[in-house]
Amino acid sequence: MAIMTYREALNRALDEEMARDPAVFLMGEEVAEYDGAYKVSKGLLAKYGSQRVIDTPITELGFTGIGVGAAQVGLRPVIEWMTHNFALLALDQVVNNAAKMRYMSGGRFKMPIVFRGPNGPAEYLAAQHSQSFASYWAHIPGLKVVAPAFPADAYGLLKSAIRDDDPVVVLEAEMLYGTSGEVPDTETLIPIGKANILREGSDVTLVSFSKPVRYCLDAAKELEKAGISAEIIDMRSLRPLDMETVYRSVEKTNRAVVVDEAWPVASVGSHIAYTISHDRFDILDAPVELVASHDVPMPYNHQLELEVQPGVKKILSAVKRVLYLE
Amino acid sequence: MAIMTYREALNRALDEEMARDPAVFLMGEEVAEYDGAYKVSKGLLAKYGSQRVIDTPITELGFTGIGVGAAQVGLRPVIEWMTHNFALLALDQVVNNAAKMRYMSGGRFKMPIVFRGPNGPAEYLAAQHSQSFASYWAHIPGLKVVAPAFPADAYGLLKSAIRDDDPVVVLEAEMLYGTSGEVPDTETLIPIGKANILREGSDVTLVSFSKPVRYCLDAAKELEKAGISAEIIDMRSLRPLDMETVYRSVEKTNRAVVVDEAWPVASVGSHIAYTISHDRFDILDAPVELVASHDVPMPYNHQLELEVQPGVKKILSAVKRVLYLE
Amino acid sequence: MELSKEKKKRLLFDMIFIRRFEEEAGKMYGLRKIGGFCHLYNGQEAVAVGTVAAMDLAKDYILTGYRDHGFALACGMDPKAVMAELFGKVTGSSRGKGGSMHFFDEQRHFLGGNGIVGAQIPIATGVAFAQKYNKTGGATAVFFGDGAIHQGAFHESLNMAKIWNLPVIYACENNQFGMGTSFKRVSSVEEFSVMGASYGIQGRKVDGMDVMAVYQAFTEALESARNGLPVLLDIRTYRYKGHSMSDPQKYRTKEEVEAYRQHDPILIYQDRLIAEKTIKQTEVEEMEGHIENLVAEAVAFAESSPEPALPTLFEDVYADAYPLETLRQGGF
Amino acid sequence: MELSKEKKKRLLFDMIFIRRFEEEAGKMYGLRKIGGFCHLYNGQEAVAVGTVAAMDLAKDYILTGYRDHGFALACGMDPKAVMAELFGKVTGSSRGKGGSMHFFDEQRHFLGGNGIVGAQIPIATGVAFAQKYNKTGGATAVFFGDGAIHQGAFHESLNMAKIWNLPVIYACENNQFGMGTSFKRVSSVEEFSVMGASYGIQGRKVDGMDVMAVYQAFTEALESARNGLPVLLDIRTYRYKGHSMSDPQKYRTKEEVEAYRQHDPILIYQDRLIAEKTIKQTEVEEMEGHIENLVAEAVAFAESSPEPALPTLFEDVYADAYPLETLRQGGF
Ligand SMILES: Cc1ncc(C[n+]2csc(CCOP(=O)(O)OP(=O)(O)O)c2C)c(N)n1
Ligand SMILES: Cc1ncc(C[n+]2csc(CCOP(=O)(O)OP(=O)(O)O)c2C)c(N)n1
Ligand SMILES: [Mg+2]
Ligand SMILES: [Mg+2]
Repeated sequence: MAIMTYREALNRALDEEMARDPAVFLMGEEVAEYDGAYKVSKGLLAKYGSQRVIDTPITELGFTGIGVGAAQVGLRPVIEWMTHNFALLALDQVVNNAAKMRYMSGGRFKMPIVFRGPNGPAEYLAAQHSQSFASYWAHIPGLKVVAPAFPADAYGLLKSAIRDDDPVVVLEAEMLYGTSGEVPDTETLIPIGKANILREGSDVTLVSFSKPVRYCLDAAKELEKAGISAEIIDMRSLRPLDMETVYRSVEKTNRAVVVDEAWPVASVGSHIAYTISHDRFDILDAPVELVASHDVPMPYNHQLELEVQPGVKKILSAVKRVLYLE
Repeated sequence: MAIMTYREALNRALDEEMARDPAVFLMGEEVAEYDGAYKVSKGLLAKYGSQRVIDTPITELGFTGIGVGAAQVGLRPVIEWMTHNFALLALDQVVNNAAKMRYMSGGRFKMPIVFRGPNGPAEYLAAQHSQSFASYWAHIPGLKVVAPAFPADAYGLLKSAIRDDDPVVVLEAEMLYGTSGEVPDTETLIPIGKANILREGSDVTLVSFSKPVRYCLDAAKELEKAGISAEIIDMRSLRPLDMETVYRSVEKTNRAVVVDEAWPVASVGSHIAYTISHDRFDILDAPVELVASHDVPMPYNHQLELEVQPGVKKILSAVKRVLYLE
Repeated sequence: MELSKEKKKRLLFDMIFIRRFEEEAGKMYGLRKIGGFCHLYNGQEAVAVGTVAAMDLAKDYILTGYRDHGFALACGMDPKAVMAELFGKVTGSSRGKGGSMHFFDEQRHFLGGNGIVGAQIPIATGVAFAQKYNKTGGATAVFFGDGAIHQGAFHESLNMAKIWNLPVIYACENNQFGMGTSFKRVSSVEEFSVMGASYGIQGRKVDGMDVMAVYQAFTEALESARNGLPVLLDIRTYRYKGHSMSDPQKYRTKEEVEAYRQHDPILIYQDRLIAEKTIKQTEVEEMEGHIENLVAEAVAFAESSPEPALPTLFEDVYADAYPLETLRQGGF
Repeated sequence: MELSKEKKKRLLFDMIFIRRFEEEAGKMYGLRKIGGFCHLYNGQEAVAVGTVAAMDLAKDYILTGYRDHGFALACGMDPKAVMAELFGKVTGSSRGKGGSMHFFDEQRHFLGGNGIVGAQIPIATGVAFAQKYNKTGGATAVFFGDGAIHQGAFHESLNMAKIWNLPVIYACENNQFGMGTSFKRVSSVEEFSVMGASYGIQGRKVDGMDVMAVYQAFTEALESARNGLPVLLDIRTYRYKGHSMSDPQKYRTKEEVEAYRQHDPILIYQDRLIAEKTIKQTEVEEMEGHIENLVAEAVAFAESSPEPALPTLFEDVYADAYPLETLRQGGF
């Protein structure tokens, strides 16, 4: 097992898939000569040339649509959005074309395209640059959505996404690019739609994805000190949602806390929390708690922006609530 | 009380507000010379002239942004999207500018703008033209969102929206434009953020908004025949959500069914269902049921499209589930 | 570039066929066999037919907006499957899921059929990107209305097409109205061909009521596109019918429509072929008879085809075994 | 149109001030007093200063992108509030909520400060719409980069500005790079001024390193805009610093930057004023001393200002009494 960063793991996935399949190409702003705004595509231009690693003008709608067209005739585009914040400009092409092409043509077309880029609250970036749009993608039938929290998952899910014949949106966590972890030396795909039990426990189930998964791990350590055993489930995929894995855990713990760094209303977090509440109604010993960001745009000030987001303290307090310790 | 259509009620609201305040103007595709694609603006050009009722080119992003700018310097634009399906092209201006302008300027600007147009499944229009984007707007702090189901609410909420100093998204139900109902003869505003108890009942609470509210009413009649008394709450506003009214009802019925014609994942419906599950955990006698559309793009075929959406049959079956009759 | 006699006749056949098909579609709409938006092509036949005549659909591709019946048929889609799609039948080209705005035929290189005004422009640019990527030698023609040209997608696409030398033809099918709006009311220029200059792209105005003019312009445009020089065409045409089926058409006079009908692309071309003795009046009548049968056959096929079974609504969402149960909601 | 001596000196003052302010901002960023994206204006001072000199901010408005420090200061925003905003303090111009990309001052008619490339273009068009609506006689100038001009928002806006005769100046602040991308690599034309022709709008290239040239061009553009004829300007300038603070700048040589620094807008203008005896060297030195104090004052103010209290995060979301409790999540 090699230790590598989340960024390097994504880079390796891109590299391997481009080497494997000449139909795979990477397109986006600054992906080529600049090696990527977040350096995820480092070295790929040098290796694969400007036919396959393509710098675009700043035209999110346009180059996203170009990806859709290229996929419609059989290429396997990887479209990088510099961040998901800017993907709002391209949303129509994803929601109304990529996601629906197969359906509205009665199954005539595959849509093997990947849309990827950093998502979620970052640091000191304020309202327009620090947001999670997980729910926007997860809401849409026809899309698949993944949100890895660790290098191995980033690597394995991006590879699966590129090989998938459906459009896959990859939510990379901007704050995790520099974090390290083990990644298998041999090629290893992570299936889309399978959650991962990060930690076994018996008292409460913590369900999360992307960056806040890390806070759950930290919270679990704190809880252990207090004699509370937390099971942690990293959803990894947001569409489809692997609720079976969550249910099995809740059947054991009878309590759940869902952590999502997006805004609470109509979020993936509140959806998961509802689904547990509904499908395991009879065995829940406490209401499912949701720890989301406060329902406000992101402020620039660092203390405020930290306060807005889920963190260890809020998770601990939610766990105490489901255990009736508070 | 006059009987008028939903369309006429919206028209009256626009008319009265334009008469009252010269800062109010209406802009969008076909709103002027064509009297509106759905005739909501009928007669307004004739009455207020082309300075205040303005046909735009087909440029959703552009004219929505124009509205944002005009609102930033004190006008009160009403931006009509021919349908919410096309609003995806304009989403960035709403989410990243209209909704955040006040916050990221530290309160320097009001943003008195209304975005409105038909939303939700229609008939025979297929995947790109028959969708509900309620959750996209409800997810965003800084916006207010209303979704009237009756002429009186359409009238009163649109008037409130126009007078509001925050950006308000109005979800008009495409299929309801032609439906009729009573509207007060004298000027009557409906406050944003207040749900409406449409029907009192004691056995189950039905919570919905927009078009499916009508199915709830029909379902309640059926249920009455079976001796089941359903209380119906029309949310009317999706942001803020008046959960207190819902809770009071559930405290009485101990059972709830939420009906939302959008896709289920990360929807307003699943959010409401979660919130009830959480906040009234102790008094619920059954899991809160969600009746949403199937999680698929909308097909053109009429039988299929009806099958995709919530309807009386599905509501009845959900009610039976919460009453353990099935 | 002179066409063979047979091909010339074929163009006439195709135009008359499209016209008759659309008339029948309008009738079927009136009978409520077809629902929703239905954007007829009457008046614009020379555009689709002249274009396809110039293209090589073994390698070239065509995309358009929701007013797609004419192109679908010109590309050679089976009229039975097209009519069945309008009827929402499972035998339709999109299994009854697409309807009027969403015709597709991957084998005949007709890629839709798009309901979002302007959305096909970047998509087509991507198809051309793939053609260059794979060095197929093919080119892509994308059609969009005079209403669509103001969308940002147009601007973004043409710039990229030029910097990457993509084999693409941007064809504005300028029928002079976007719904009820005369293009002059919402356009800052009267000739869209001038917009090419913003991208170093050749712009050209084409008479879209003359099928041969369209054919000629497209032949030249294709040569340019195949050499990596994208082209912008402003093709002037006219739609006879309302925008969709429920359009009172107060934005124009009956006289205006009548005047255009005097320059009907089919009549003009037919007269020319007769005058130059390419075809005889009797042959035209034969043709019309044949077309009558084809259209009747299409309607009969659509009529007698079954509705899609309800469970098909869960098909075609994903390519693979997506957990189907999760697609069902609300106690199916 | 010849400026008074005082005004000429003022322009020099403003340019030096912006330069010094930015140097200090860069230093404070290095000290981690400022975080996130911080796009400095060094090299482009003549654009903001020349523009504001031509405008009448009693009735005119200015909008720009995230590279907004120069315009904020040129418009007369309080440098203390600007620096405090960079520090994220509650005394900042946006109460610490906006940061570097989101300066605003409604009284000085500076409307931001926008982080989404190109988003300010339609917004500014809407401001101009309001000016016309209210017959204020004012005009709006919107600035965007060479990277932003390819966004669809540009295309949509210019068309509407022209058809409605809005008083707006579209000013491309062409510093030749969008992040690491030379504008030549992503632009199908070398001169953006030609793009005006697509909208029947006058396009013009301006030397953005010469404050007087900017002033002149803007004076003329304003006259046109006030008469309902929008204008497009391609203002050539250069940024000395990296795109934001963490840019290795491999996309250009040190020599290239050095060459531009030889044509520094401040030095050129200062030399000219000294040569024409508008100002004396000693006066310049006095100016610099004064500026030094102002910048130090701004830093001291920012430094000593308090952080916003945590509950302020719930403020400024809505204008009225929104049910505050619903904004809190996860056991605050
Ligand atoms: C993005 C978007 N906005 C609005 C519409 C509604 N709409 C459908 S067709 C149309 C007019 C388009 O006119 P034009 O491009 O000239 O095409 P034509 O109908 O004349 O063929 C409009 C506004 C849409 N489908 N998509
Ligand atoms: C819509 C959008 N896409 C991408 C970005 C990321 N981004 C920020 S600045 C920038 C480059 C812009 O260059 P230019 O317009 O030339 O302005 P300059 O920085 O040179 O002033 C990019 C790509 C963004 N902020 N918004
Ligand atoms: Mg048209
Ligand atoms: Mg630049």
